[in-house]
Amino acid sequence: MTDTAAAEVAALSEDHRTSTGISNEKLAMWLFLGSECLLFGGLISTYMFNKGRIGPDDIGPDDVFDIPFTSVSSFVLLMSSLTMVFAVSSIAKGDLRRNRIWLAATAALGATFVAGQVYEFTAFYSEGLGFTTNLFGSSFYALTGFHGAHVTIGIIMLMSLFVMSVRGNLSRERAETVEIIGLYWHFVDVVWIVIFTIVYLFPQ
Amino acid sequence: MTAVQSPRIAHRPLGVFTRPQGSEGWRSWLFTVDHKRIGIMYGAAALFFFIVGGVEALFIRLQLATPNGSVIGAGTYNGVFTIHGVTMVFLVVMPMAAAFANYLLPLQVGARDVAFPRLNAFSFWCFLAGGVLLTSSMFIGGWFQNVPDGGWFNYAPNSGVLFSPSKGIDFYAVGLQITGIASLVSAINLIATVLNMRTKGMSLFRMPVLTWMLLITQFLLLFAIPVITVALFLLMFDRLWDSNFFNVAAGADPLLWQHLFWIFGHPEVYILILPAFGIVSEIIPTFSRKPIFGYHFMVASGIAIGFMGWGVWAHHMFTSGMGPLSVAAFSVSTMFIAVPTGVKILNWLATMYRGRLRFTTPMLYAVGVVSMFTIGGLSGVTHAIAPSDTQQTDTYYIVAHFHYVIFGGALLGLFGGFYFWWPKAFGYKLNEAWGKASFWVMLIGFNFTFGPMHILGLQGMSRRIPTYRADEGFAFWNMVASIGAFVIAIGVAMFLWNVYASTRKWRRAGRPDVGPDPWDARGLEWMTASPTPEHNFDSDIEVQKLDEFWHRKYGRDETGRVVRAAPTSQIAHDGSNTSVHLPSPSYWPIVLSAGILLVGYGLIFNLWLAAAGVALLVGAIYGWSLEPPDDPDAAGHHGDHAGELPAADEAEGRAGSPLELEEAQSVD
Amino acid sequence: MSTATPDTPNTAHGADGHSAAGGHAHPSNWLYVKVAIALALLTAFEVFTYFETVHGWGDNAIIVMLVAMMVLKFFLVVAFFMHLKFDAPIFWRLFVFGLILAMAVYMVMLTAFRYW
Amino acid sequence: MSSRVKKLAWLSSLLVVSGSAALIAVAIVVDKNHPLSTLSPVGRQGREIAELINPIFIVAGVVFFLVQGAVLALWLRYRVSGSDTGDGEYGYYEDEEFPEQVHGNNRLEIAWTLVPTALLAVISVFTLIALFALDDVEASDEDLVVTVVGQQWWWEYQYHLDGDTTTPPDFVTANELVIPVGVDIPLDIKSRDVIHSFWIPKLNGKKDAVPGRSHDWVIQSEQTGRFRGQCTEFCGLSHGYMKMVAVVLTAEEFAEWRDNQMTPAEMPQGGTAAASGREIFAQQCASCHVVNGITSPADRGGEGTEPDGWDVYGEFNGADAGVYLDIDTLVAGAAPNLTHLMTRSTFAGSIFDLYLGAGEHLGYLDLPASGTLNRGELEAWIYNAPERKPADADNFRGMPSRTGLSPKDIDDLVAFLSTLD
Ligand code: HEA
Ligand code: HEA
Ligand code: HEC
Ligand code: CUA
Ligand SMILES: [Cu+2]
Repeated sequence: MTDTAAAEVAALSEDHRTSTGISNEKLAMWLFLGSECLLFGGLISTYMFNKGRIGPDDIGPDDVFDIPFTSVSSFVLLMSSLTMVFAVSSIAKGDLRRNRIWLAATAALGATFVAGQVYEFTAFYSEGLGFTTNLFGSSFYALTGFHGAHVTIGIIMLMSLFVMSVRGNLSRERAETVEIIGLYWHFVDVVWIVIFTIVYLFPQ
Repeated sequence: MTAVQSPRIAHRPLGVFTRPQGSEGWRSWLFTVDHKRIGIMYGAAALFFFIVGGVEALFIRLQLATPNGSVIGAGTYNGVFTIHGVTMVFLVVMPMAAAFANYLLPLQVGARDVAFPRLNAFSFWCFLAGGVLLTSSMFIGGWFQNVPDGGWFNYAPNSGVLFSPSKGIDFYAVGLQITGIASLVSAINLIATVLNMRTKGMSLFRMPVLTWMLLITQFLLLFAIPVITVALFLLMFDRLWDSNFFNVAAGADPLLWQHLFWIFGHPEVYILILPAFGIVSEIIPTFSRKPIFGYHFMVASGIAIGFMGWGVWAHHMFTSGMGPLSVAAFSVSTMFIAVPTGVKILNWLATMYRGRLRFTTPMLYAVGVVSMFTIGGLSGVTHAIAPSDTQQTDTYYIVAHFHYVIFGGALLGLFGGFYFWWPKAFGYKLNEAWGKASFWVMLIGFNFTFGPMHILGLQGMSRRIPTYRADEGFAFWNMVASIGAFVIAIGVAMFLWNVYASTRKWRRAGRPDVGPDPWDARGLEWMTASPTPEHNFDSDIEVQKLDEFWHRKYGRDETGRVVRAAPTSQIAHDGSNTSVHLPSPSYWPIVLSAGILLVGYGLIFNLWLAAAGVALLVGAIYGWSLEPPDDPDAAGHHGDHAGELPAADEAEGRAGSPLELEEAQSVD
Repeated sequence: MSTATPDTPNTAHGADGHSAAGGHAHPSNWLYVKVAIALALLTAFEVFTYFETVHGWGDNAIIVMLVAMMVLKFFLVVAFFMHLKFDAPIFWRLFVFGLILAMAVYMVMLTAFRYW
Repeated sequence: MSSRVKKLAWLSSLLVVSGSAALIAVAIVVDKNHPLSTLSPVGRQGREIAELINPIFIVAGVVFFLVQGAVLALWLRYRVSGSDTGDGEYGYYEDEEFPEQVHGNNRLEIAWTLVPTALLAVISVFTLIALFALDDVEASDEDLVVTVVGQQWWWEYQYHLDGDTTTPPDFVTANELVIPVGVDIPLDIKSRDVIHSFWIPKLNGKKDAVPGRSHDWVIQSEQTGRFRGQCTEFCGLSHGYMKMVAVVLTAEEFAEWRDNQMTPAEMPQGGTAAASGREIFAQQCASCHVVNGITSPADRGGEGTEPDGWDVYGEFNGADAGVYLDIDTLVAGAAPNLTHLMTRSTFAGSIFDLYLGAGEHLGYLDLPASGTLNRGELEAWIYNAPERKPADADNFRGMPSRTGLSPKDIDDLVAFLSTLD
């Protein structure tokens, strides 16, 4: 099973100290992600519930959304998941140089996404949709803002990994750390898959 | 306690970040990562807040003792019952349960510590930060000027700035988020502990019922906390940054808050009760000299309660205008929660049946729970009948219900736990005579306080009213209830006196030798010295049965009678093995929590303060991650794991298979 | 809760360092790329439906399609990129439990609001 | 324990339990002097609820006695003495007899899962039947629908005699809801600010008044009389002081009352105290209070055109979202309509009696004659309302103080208010 990355990661994260053979850290991350489902679920439902509760003349989704633009940034985030997988599989193979490249690429793609979001927010704002404008505005910014904050935290973690790698503190034995942060990163991506469909693509 | 040597500390180039070494005195508490000390601190803090919340309750009762009461004004009264509810729920029962979870979970599964000791310390300090913030709302900016005053469920839109312009609700929103972080982190930590840190052979179905109930509680927290976090965030955004989530003029529907709150709120009540159920399930078998009746059903009913608890929340909203179909669905789903709960009650009774019952103080409390909780549970079922709940909701009948389940259930159970595990934690028993006396005083006072509230409620007394008219006919029972409350206070004071006097006694006379197992009990925690040595167990225990410790003590003779197999002193560890490597203390959990506290005050008062808090917080995270990784939660350094157990031998080491379960059942 | 508290002993595995996955095939980088391509195509198609609305598809049909694609994307990422397909089943159970609980609870909430 | 002692213990505990149960029963049955009691309903809905819950109380009582009895019995039967281990005795229990080690019994477990389940299934059937029955409005010859509006901290009733709540009401009154006996009166419950809850315990359960929403509810009374109520959803500072009364009249009395409510107030004659009171009222009070026929919409300084202040609470976004809060509308008309103040028996959220000596007087129309005006309380209220009832008048919640008024001004005002019958 040395031929494939996942197996290696799995083998590395094999933890003989625990009663399940699963490392505490990875278990903790999955527990956290399970919990996050309810956090984002709550925000998404709030958005769904509120988006239509605006006056006929109020500024609404149709007035501001720029689907092509958001599609591109969604695509960017989606692809960052691919680079993240590569980062994980390269460190599992002990290829620190590649690992660094992929980490940086992932962080860069994430940053692109966040930049796109910042741009989107300012564009919406200049079109008259602020956080306080109406229920759609409040719910939209709260949901996407929360997501953006998650991405930002992910970027910071990726960059810390990068720095660790540069300073020589990252090794094959620590592949699991990269994997765990990868899990977080993919989760954030997955949340965006849902947000993108429900918030942007659903017929208004 | 003796300092434990930490033989091998990796000193990094960044010398600032060395960890505090096995220190003495107060510093050893501030920086500790030992789950037992953290548990004790949780317990102490919860007791402190219990007195705070109890004194608040006494003011409620003083004000309501007579018609047209004028002890405190309406505004203050609103603040008092709100902070009373918030304190009791979030700062008393939850942390008291956390105290037992922290202290006992690792012991009961035979581990050296929790999965993430530093995170554990962080949970405690973060909880304390939230508690300090909430409690300080009573005096910041004047006595009761900025106290939350929207009730503990704080319905929108009354919680908006427009209707609640003081800072009170900000304290509520921020404070509960901070305690929420604490609960979430500790839930993850404790789940990982139970799933991952079990000793050899400790399969899930060999875990004590308490471990199970605490595990279920942690799962409830894991999934319920984010829901209230969402609600609190929306509230905070509305209040601090003018968003519209609960702004009716902008088209918002205030019922959104109610749904989010109670989606959290109902699982929350099971978060409050399940730990007590677990404690009762430990105490009753011990003092009945019988194993728990229907172990698997006890576990399964706990799981069922945890599940069903998610599908009933809107029984708090029967009058909110949801529509008859929703009302019907939630009404019926709520009723059936009585089934798994009833299974528990009946199993406890069956455990006592034909037992040799010894009514020690812990046993009194446990039986008190069985009896009192049933009363509260039955009134709960009458609330579930939606049409009649429209008569009951927001009256003292509800107040009676939830004090019976919370005080008569959760709190009595937790107090029983204090008496039961006190010798384990401190090496001496609390005085039994005082313990029994205080139990009876509490129990009688409790029934006199909350029993009459059933009548008051059905006679139409609304809750949250600062006073009532003389001609409404509420005077008599209110006076009885108020006297009862002071009787409870005497009972609580007797408990406190007992703690003080018992402690003083052993200080003077030297610590008595209670031995590892003063009650002749069943769980693994009794297999090590009292007080529990810092490293818990001298060597790893291999578990073969449910109630392993008991089975090591007792066997059967030829005639099938249960007889001593070996004296406890031979089985139990004496705590003499000091060579176990434990994680060193750490500065960062408390620093991180201080950062969070600053952020909290900053959000309420001044964003610059929040910025300072963020700086401290980031610094603490930085320090945390650069700290020499001589503990298990430093990723990747498995080498020096605290609870290090020898690599499990796959062939036999894996906790039991389903087959072994049956074996566990069929012993003796 | 039972899905969330797996029958851990069953995940026992050999001491040879073989992963908890047992005998499953493991993804190679090429598989990841394939998954990514699928994700990209799905996204493209999703966006396409958005503009297709103009041509008079019913809203409900579009919503159903979008949800189907969303779920597919979701599970592609979770199963492959997050290795859930290959990793210890306990992770799968924990995560899916949270996911299903969230969906159930919030959908019931929206139903109580007569949202649909 | 000897069997004698055991018997004694049994007996005494039985006595205690049944004694306290009897006491409670007596306390509940003797339900006089509890004007808010849910235990002695007089309305159809209240009665149906009681008929549903009373048997369930009995079932709960049986379970209660079974469980408590079992606890007691086990206690007395299986208790062993010597439980007081004292301090720090080690190994106390060591050579002791053990009871039989029973681990469980699947059949029993299944039984006590199934029996409660069956019991609850039966209960839930009755619950559902009652639940849907309660929503029915039984046919009546009245078309009356009353829109009930909660506001911090009093209630407004808008009477729609034609049953159409989308048009301005025929008249408006406050705090005392007057209805004819024996017929179902549909209510349309709304709020102008925060959530309140409308509750007349003797007639029916409660229903929340939620801003932005409009909730249907029905009340009915099988007897004439005055029945007290209380706002039961926490609504801020004076929640405890937000009460109300339902007054149930015979059909004829109701018709008379209704016709009186529809007539505007008469302008007092010049030169009298009432006339000068009216002048003061126009300056000091008319910015909030409406007196049909005397104050004009312009006095309110608001936008409204209807004398009762109806149109200031508009519909939201075209949907029937009910009334919603806006600080401007609060100032511009959301205070009790005083046109027929003197026909009420209480004021200010029904916390003060408007008449002394009237007791629980029922002949509503005779009220002014049957008691004397509670002048002191009314004057104190006008002079400094927030002192009499906690309020946040600076933020337009509750009535502001008018401490600038001289005693004569107040006399005049009361003289004017006395004409409003
Ligand atoms: C420890 C906390 C706790 C627990 C365990 C419970 C348990 C239950 N609660 Fe309670 N509840 C609260 C804390 C708790 N509650 C609080 C704090 C509030 C008020 C919040 C607020 O408004 O401020 C509240 C309010 C509340 C309401 C809303 C009332 C209202 O505001 O209108 C309802 C309605 O259905 C309810 C129902 C129940 C039910 C059915 C149970 C069941 O779980 C009880 C089941 C137990 C039994 C039934 C007894 C044992 C069973 C048997 C012996 C078997 C045989 C029995 C039968 C066949 C009936 N509770
Ligand atoms: C864990 C939960 C818990 C506990 C334990 C209690 C305990 C008590 N509670 Fe309550 N209570 C709630 C949770 C709890 N409460 C909640 C959630 C609400 C709803 C709030 C809301 O509506 O928003 C509520 C509301 C509530 C009300 C209704 C208020 C209203 O609606 O207007 C009342 C009224 O009597 C009351 C009374 C009491 C009393 C007398 C006690 C007593 O049991 C307290 C006993 C404790 C003591 C008496 C302390 C002992 C102190 C000493 C011994 C002092 C000595 C000190 C030194 C020497 C240092 N509580
Ligand atoms: C800023 C608005 C405002 C002004 C000005 C005002 N009131 Fe009021 N008034 C209220 C409100 C609001 C209430 C309801 C208060 C409550 O019950 O909590 C009320 C209640 C009353 C009541 C009791 C009505 C009832 O049916 O319960 C009377 C009588 C009354 N006001 C008289 C006056 C008089 C006389 C003046 C002038 C001197 C006056 N008010 C000025 C707002 C106002
Ligand atoms: Cu209005 Cu409470
Ligand atoms: Cu509940």
